[in-house]
Amino acid sequence: MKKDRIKKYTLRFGIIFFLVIALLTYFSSTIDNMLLPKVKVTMIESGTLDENDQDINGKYLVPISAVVNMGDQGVIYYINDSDEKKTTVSELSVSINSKDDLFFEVSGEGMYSGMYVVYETSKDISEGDRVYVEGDERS
Amino acid sequence: MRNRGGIVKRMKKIIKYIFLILLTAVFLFPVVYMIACSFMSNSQVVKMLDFTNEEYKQINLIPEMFSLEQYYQVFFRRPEYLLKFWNSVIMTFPTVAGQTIVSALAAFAFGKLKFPFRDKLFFVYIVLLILPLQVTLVPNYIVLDNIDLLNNFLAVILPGTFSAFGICLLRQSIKYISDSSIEAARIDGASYFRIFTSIILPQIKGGLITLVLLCFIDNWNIVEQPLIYFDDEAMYPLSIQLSNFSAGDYGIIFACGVMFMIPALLIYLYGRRDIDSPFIQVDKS
Amino acid sequence: MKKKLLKRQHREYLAAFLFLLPSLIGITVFYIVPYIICCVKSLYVGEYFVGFKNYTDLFQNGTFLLALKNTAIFTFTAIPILMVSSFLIALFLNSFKKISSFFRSSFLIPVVAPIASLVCVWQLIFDDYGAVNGLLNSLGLNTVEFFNSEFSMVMIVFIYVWKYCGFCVILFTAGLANVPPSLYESARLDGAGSFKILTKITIPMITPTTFFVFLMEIIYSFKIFREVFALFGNYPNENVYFLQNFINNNYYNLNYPRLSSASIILSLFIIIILLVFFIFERRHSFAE
Amino acid sequence: MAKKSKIITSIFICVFISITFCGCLKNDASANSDRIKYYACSEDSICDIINKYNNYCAEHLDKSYQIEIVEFDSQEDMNLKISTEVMSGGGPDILSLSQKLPFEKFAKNETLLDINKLIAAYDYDIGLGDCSSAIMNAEELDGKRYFIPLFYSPDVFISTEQTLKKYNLTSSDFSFKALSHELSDSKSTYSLLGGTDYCLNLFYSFLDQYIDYNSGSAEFNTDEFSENLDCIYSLIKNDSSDENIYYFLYENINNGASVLYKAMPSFDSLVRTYSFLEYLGGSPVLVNNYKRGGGDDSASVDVGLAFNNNCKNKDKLLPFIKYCLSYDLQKDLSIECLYLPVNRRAMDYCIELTNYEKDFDEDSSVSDMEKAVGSRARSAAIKDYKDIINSISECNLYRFDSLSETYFNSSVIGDIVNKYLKGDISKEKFIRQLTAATEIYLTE
Repeated sequence: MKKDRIKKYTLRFGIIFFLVIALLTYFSSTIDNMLLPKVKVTMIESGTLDENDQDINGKYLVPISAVVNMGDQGVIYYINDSDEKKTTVSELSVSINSKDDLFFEVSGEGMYSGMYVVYETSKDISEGDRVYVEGDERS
Repeated sequence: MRNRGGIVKRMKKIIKYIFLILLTAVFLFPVVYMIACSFMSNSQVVKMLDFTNEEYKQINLIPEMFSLEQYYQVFFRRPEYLLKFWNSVIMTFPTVAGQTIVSALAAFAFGKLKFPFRDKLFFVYIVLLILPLQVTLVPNYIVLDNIDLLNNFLAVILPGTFSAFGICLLRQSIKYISDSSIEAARIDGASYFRIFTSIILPQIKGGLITLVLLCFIDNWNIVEQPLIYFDDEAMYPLSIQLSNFSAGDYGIIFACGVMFMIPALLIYLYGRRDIDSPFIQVDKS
Repeated sequence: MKKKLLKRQHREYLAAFLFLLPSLIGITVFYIVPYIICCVKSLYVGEYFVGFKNYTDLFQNGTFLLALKNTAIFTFTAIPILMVSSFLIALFLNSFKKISSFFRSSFLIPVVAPIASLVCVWQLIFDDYGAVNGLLNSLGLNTVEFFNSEFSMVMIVFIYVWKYCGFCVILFTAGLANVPPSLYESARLDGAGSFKILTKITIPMITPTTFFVFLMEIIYSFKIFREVFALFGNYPNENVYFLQNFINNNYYNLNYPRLSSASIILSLFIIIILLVFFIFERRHSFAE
Repeated sequence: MAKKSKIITSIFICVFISITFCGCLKNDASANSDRIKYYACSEDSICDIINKYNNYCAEHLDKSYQIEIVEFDSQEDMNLKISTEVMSGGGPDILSLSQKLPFEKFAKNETLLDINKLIAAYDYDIGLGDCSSAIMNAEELDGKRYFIPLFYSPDVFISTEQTLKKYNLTSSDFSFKALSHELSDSKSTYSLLGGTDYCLNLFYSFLDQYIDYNSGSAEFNTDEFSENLDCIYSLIKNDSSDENIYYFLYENINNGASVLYKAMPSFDSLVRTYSFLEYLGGSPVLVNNYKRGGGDDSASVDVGLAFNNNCKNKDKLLPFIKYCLSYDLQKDLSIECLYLPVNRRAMDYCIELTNYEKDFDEDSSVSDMEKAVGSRARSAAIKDYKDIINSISECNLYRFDSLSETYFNSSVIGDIVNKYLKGDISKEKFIRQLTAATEIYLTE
């Protein structure tokens, strides 16, 4: 009878609907993180490339892949852990003093040693994006 | 001569059908418009809901760029909405179940059994049913505080279960059941409970489904009680999240609404045949 | 024989009482005791017993009288309109011989839709720059300020009727179906016009349903305030400042004496309406 | 038989209701933790005071006097929780005036604790004597004291004679009406107060003067109001200060780009502004906020306390109030957060503290010219500020900077004012809606 067919379909659709929602909720944080750009970070220290320059404060050694190089200016992305629930990335423009095959020596306003800088990312990131830090060895 | 009468009759029929379609359109339009908006892109919705610019809003059902972006955002990128959806489920399903059982029992007593003060007690029930929420909101907080039920789901479930709404609804449908069948069963020596389960329940299926639907809708859109009785934000149902949408989330308000509507729609579709005839004496089929 | 009859009656009381027990416990704890607490607290200001001073202050309070007036206007316009429109629609639906159940069920959809998203739709339609005003302007009429003039009451009544008409139509259809068709044939035989049939047979026969629909409409006339709060906020303009706005704002003013006395007055307002209708229904069902 | 069973059931129902009734009320009086509580949704100065007080308690008094701070993550949740608990007999014992509650309406309904009664009951001196009597008496309402102001700021702005002369005004006969006539003729672009939300606060303080909360009446329908409304409206309308740039740069005040400037209330910041303006060749002067009928000066409470009447252990509040008004707390906090203390000794201490050796031209040495400018500015500032402070006779409950977030201004007349300032509604409609909303709010 037509009446029972509709009942059967709605019952089945209802069960599927709630199952799908349950699965989505269960995997929601994993899905969410999977869709986020995956980044690798490293901690930077203050230091300088040429040995005889003693004044090292304000100058930091940053791996080459971490700096978007635009002539003598560059841009680095660092993790700001202001909001403990979500790890977000912020942009910082720096001036590049010197370079060797491994590191850049950069100085910029607002940099501090112990900063986590992104040196590899699966998708391109911009200011304030949420990211998923791979192999997160941060404290 | 006859076919001229036929033509006039057919014209009347057509006009009636047009008027019917028009009427249905008026009733369905906002909901259809809401569903249409849920397929629009995020930017279009934000532009639409922004009332600061001066030009008039055109109602366009066709989205500029059909996109499932809103649904994608709601289902995949907002884990907290899904958790809140389950808060709503945890709060609503026990309430609906509880209210149906309690109301069926009480309605049977009010409907068919005679006892002293029956009508006066029923009048008290109706008054308590119609009391608006604000009257008993703060004293209820005191009572719940003393039973220290605050900040757990029972604080919303219990008042919902014992609401008098179901009793009035089911008493109305029980009244249409003929007394003869009950007399016969009582003469055979059946206990009241057996009478209740075997005779009453099957005949008021329509009333029960209507009660389930209305009670579900009422508790699904609940806002005041959780806000006051729960302390931490994680226990709030989705209805509160829907009602105070910060500007940031405007884009997905329609998709969230549609997702929020599906359970109620399912219950309605499931019991559609019975809802249409909640109080019919003659049982269908 | 009398003793056996008594014994049976006694058993019936016991059974009825057992059936009622769960709901009685719940109603007492969550509804009757709070109502009594509210009554007691409305006689106090802080710790001092002041008797009916709260109530006399209330009736000298201009805002309370405004709120009472608005609530009365809303109740005495929205409920009859909903009653008449749903009855007419039910009759209209009944006049169709064969009607697909899609139309009948489409009236119940508004109740199912969630409030928050519908509020957005209403804002889009009724705002000063909404669709309705767009239409009015294209016809040359000046814009109607739905959110700041007497028309806001019209808007709320429309939303109320639009939302709960479906359910009342279902109830009326059920009521109409209970009228035995034999009455219609006999009336049509002695040449009664369709209007006479309507007034003489249909309306008297469905009075029990009418009372139940009236009961439902009062309940929903208080549930509509979720939409009013969502659309107008805590301080709407003076045409739609209802008793529940008054109670809710006193909630934030931490003025519990005034809040509880206003709530008691609101519940008395309801009880009077109910008593009138209860007596009317009782007298009518005897006559039937 | 039937009659008997009727009586039985009715008796049973009454007994049943009364049992649950006393059951619910019995343990209503169970005192939960007997420590005083304060609800906070963000780290405000009251939390600093409470932390300092808790350390003070640890040393001098015993631990049971310490105050417990309950954290909330949003203002709305906190306010809802406060209203529910206060009305059901509990609630936080200490309330801060910066919490978004309608404090001006609490006087009538016994929700707040009358401090005078408490002092008389426990015969405890909380040190009102050595606080500035003008501010303390302004908060007293026919013998009852519900609010304790801790830090306040006079409603004044800083400008220079040169800037005022540019709009041919002088500091002595300055009035916003005259200023608006001048500004509307000169058609020059100007920034009135250096920030758009300062203008909004000015508009709210202008409206506030026409509302009398004690008598519950508002005079918006007088033509005096509508005439002044036009002046203030035109002042704010063609104020061209950029949304997010604050013109506190001293050059802007000196060359008249920004007409007035609201400095932080402490002496130190006032002297600093005075000395910079003096250095740039201006002669700084203090100008009163808009005053209806040009009455004498008024101030507004920056940090204030109110107390819940349901407080279970009222005697523990008195040491806390005494500590808040004590010399060393007022001294530390007013230096830390640039407040103006209520305690007279603390205020004198802040006055001496203001040094005047400023290195204006950053040549890392203070020349005698700079020293002379500094000392001249310091004495002028102290003289002007003291005159204003001693002539204060009225004290508003809410800070000038957060006037747009008070309960009344934001939820009752918030969107009416925004629509009017944006030009969406006409003046008559604005006055009509404003009167209606205020009428409802005051008599509610």
